[in-house]
Amino acid sequence: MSALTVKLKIDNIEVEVPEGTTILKAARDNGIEIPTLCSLEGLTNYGGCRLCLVEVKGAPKLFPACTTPVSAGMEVITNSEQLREYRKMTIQLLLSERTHVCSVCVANDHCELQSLANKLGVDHSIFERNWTRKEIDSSHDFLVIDRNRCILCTRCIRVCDEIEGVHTLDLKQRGRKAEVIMDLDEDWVNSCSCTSCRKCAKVCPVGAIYIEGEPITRTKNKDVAEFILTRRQRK
Amino acid sequence: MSAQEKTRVATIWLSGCSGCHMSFLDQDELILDLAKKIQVVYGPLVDTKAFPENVDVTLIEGAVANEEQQSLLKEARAKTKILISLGDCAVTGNVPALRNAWEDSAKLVLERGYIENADVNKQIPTEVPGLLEKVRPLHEVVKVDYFIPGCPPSASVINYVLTELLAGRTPNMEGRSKYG
Amino acid sequence: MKLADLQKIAEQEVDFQRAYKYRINVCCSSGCMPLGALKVLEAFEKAVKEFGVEKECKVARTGCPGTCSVGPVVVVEPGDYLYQNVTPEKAREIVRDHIVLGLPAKDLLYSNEQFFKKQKRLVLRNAGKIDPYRIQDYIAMGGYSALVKCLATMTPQGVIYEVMTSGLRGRGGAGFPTGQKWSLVARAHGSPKYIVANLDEGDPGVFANRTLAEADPHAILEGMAIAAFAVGAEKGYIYIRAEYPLAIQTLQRAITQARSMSLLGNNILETSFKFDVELRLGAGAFVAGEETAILASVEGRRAMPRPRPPYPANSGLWGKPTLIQNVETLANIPLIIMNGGLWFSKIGTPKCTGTKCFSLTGKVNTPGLIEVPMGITLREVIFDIGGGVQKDRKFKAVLVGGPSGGCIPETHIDQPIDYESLKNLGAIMGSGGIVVLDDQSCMVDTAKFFTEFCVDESCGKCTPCRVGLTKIKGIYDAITQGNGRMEDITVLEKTSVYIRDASLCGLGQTAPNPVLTTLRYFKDEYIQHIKDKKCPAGRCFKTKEGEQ
Amino acid sequence: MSKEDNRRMLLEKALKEYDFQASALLEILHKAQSIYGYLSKDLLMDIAQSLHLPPSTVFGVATFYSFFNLTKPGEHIVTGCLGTACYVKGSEQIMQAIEREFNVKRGGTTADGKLSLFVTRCIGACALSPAIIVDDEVIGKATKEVVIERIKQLLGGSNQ
Repeated sequence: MSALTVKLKIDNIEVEVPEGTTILKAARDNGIEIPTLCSLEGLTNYGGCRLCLVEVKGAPKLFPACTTPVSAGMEVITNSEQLREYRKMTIQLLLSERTHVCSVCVANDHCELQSLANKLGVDHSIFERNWTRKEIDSSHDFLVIDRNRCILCTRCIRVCDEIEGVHTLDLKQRGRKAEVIMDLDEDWVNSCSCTSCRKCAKVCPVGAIYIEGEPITRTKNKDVAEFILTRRQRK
Repeated sequence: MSAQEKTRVATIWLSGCSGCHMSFLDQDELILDLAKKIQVVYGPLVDTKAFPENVDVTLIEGAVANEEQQSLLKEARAKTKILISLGDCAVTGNVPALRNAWEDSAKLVLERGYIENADVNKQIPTEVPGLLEKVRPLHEVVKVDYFIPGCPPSASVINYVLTELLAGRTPNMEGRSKYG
Repeated sequence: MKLADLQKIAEQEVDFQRAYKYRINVCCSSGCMPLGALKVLEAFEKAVKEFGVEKECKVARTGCPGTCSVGPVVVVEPGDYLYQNVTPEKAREIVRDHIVLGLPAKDLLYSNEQFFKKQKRLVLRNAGKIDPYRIQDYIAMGGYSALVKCLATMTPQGVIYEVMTSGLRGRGGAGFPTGQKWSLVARAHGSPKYIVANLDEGDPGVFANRTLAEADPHAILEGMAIAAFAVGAEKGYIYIRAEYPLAIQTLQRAITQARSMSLLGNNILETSFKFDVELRLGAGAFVAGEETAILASVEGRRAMPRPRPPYPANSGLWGKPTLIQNVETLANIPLIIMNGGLWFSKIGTPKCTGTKCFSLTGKVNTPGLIEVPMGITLREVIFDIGGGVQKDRKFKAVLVGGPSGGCIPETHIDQPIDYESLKNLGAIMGSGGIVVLDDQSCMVDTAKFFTEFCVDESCGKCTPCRVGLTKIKGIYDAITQGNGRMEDITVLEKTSVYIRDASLCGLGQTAPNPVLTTLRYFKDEYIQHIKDKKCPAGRCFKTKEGEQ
Repeated sequence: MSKEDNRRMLLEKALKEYDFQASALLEILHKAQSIYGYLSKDLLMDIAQSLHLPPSTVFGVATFYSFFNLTKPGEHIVTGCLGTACYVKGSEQIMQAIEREFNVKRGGTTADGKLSLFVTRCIGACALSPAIIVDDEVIGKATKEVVIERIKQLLGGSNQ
């Protein structure tokens, strides 16, 4: 493809990327890491978690790197003092929204939220934790959802709709009451549309959806969406 | 170095599994260096009965779950220069705080422990410290200066934090803290 | 229908109306209906017959003149005599004294002259004067002639030029220049193009758009049609709250009438211009007023905003260029076309032209719907138009801009109202809610109330708004129950600034305004709550059961 | 024709009016709620199939908007406005009084199914604040005495 390219600066490094590329991709392709949670290569971008917020010189507001396309001459800052502070706040809020206890979580050591907390130096939360007690749905043969650990990134919903193509999963309610549901808020075993494809468990960044009896190292393969999408497009 | 010149360190074990203390002891040969610079003046590792005055550093493991722990924590805060939350229970509440998800959890826990699951003598004891309605991490009760998360925190991180503090530097937890 | 036909209708209607010496306008909008407006209307119709004056006195069902606190209200023309608290019995009296004897019933007249003196009614030009169910009434007042002017004598670029010259800015809150927006949509690639008129007035305490739709629906439709002509759109949606049944019904009738007179549909006024309008009902979600959320809702989805870019002007409904405009903005358009952008630009202030409708409520003597020129001060609005604080209590603060507005203390109410000065004070224009608080209101409780509102209305998509606001609410609960800590003030500040900067959409970005402004202007009250466990207004620290 | 058939026909008519377009989901839900009184799971599944939408999407939309009821409401419905103007004028106190008097929580229905109590954020009757809606009748400048009296009248009426 002979697509047009754009020149811009990310953290003072001059980069050149195809037109329409997102800031996130432009940065990653040039070895600049921006933390993300809801974004996943191969799925449409959501822009919800706000971890990938970056500064653009001359703009009064912050932009999510995952959804904002680059433009010529743009000067992006990905790692200012303020951004680091805001990312810590975001992680603290997610950690204190529901019951996140790493030591007893199935995803311990394989959790993106946990690893980001560690990486960003979130050594405690200024917010009082909200200890939730939502029913765990283990009715399915091997898929389990523990909504106490869900961070509402909607990766599972998007992979179910965009890659598997059944849209079993969606969100119910809104705001802090929002939950991931199957069909008409059924127990998983009663979902008429679920194909038990396991993709939701594979893309879940935390321990909210997992596979009973399977080692977590095998389940948490978040490249699955990109892999399948690439295969499909090649076809 | 005489005992007077050594940094006075205390450790406290609140609601936790003692794993953090184990990890503290697990510093291998590094603890020998540390031992030259510090004197442990209070804690499960030593015999002192009352929390002493003029403590330089206090490491506290565990969450605050009952009245006795709450008052000990407050006392320690008042008598310590630098107070450190050691481990996930102290930093987040962790497993001991899981009961917070229930309303009236103190009562439920006691009933579960002393009545439902007891074989004989089913009664809730009265001579032990009363449980708090909510189990809290330390910093929700007193001001905490440094946090070392982990379940348990690794010996090397504990050593890093203490070494930095002894050298008069501020530890940087970015990339070092580790929940779970 | 052609231009000549329109003029003929207007002339006929004017003649028809001139045949009457008097006209009694009975407000039948949502404000007066619960107070028995329909019975009053009936009573007037009966009374004019009883006194045999039905040939010289027309009784009309109209929209709202704005004085909702003293409804049912009735206006007798000529002379604009406004009667307040009219009952069926009083209706008979009014007909007897005013119409038959020619002596206005003085003791029944509305007393606050100030209420109208400082107002300037452009958007609400016809409110309370015409029958919203009759398109002829609107045409007789010059309605749809602006559309005719556009189609007959102007190019789309010419229309946009006039709107740009007028300096009109979006009345939905942020104040984006309307002309600029139109030109973006006009230049955007893709077809068909859409228009969405925003009537999802979700701000509690605001009812300007509803009043407009109930009183003068065709002004909205005409504005939409002109906008469609300017940007090249073929289809428009009016997104309206389901909580406004009367406005929905009024608009639906208006659309049907406009279609039947070929003012909407294919070949409008016998030109090749085609444009049609459909209603879309909201369903109780404040966030749906946000411009990307409204698109999701019109498409039948959860009203969750999405990041911009892409902007709706390029990629809106079903990915097509879409113009989203508040109905108040649209209702200004016919006037700008008829009188020229230059005329409009001289009203208000140079940077902030025109007028703004405000819903004036709370502890003020004469609440109601008002329209004032931009640049008027809050003091004039509260003390002149609103007649001051109820029961002569002490003024404490005024909340401007709805649940995500700001609490402004007395020291700052002499600033002229425009988008920028309100922003500097920590408030927003929002959809124009002004709530007056007296010394019985607790500022901590007020900020808590708004935070609760935003927590309930957050869509849940982004972390700062969904979780951050919930945490702020938790801190308020602690403070108002006597469990506050001094550190809480810092956490409130820090978290609010973070939510403002990091949230995805306008709801989250403005939701901390009440927190930040009360912390800025009323910090003492927070300290009193935390340190002394005292609420100066006596609203907090109550047990669940007891009221006092 | 039974009542049930009649309702389904009305819904079918609405579906046809909107040409079975997925984008008309909100309109259809409004229609369905006005025909059936509330949105049962069966009804939502029916709508999902008619509009060719995933059931989870329909459920997600129906629960996102607070206007839709997924449970059967009581015979009489009281809705309190907790908009700013009404709150400032004390509607919260009236709501609490209703909750106490009739032993019902907001969002819920009394045990006998006679009375449901809902909350709305502004009906735009701010100049009449506080406003409480009792079965489609807006009581403006309400006091708890007047409202409770009115509800008692209604409840008494339905017994006879």
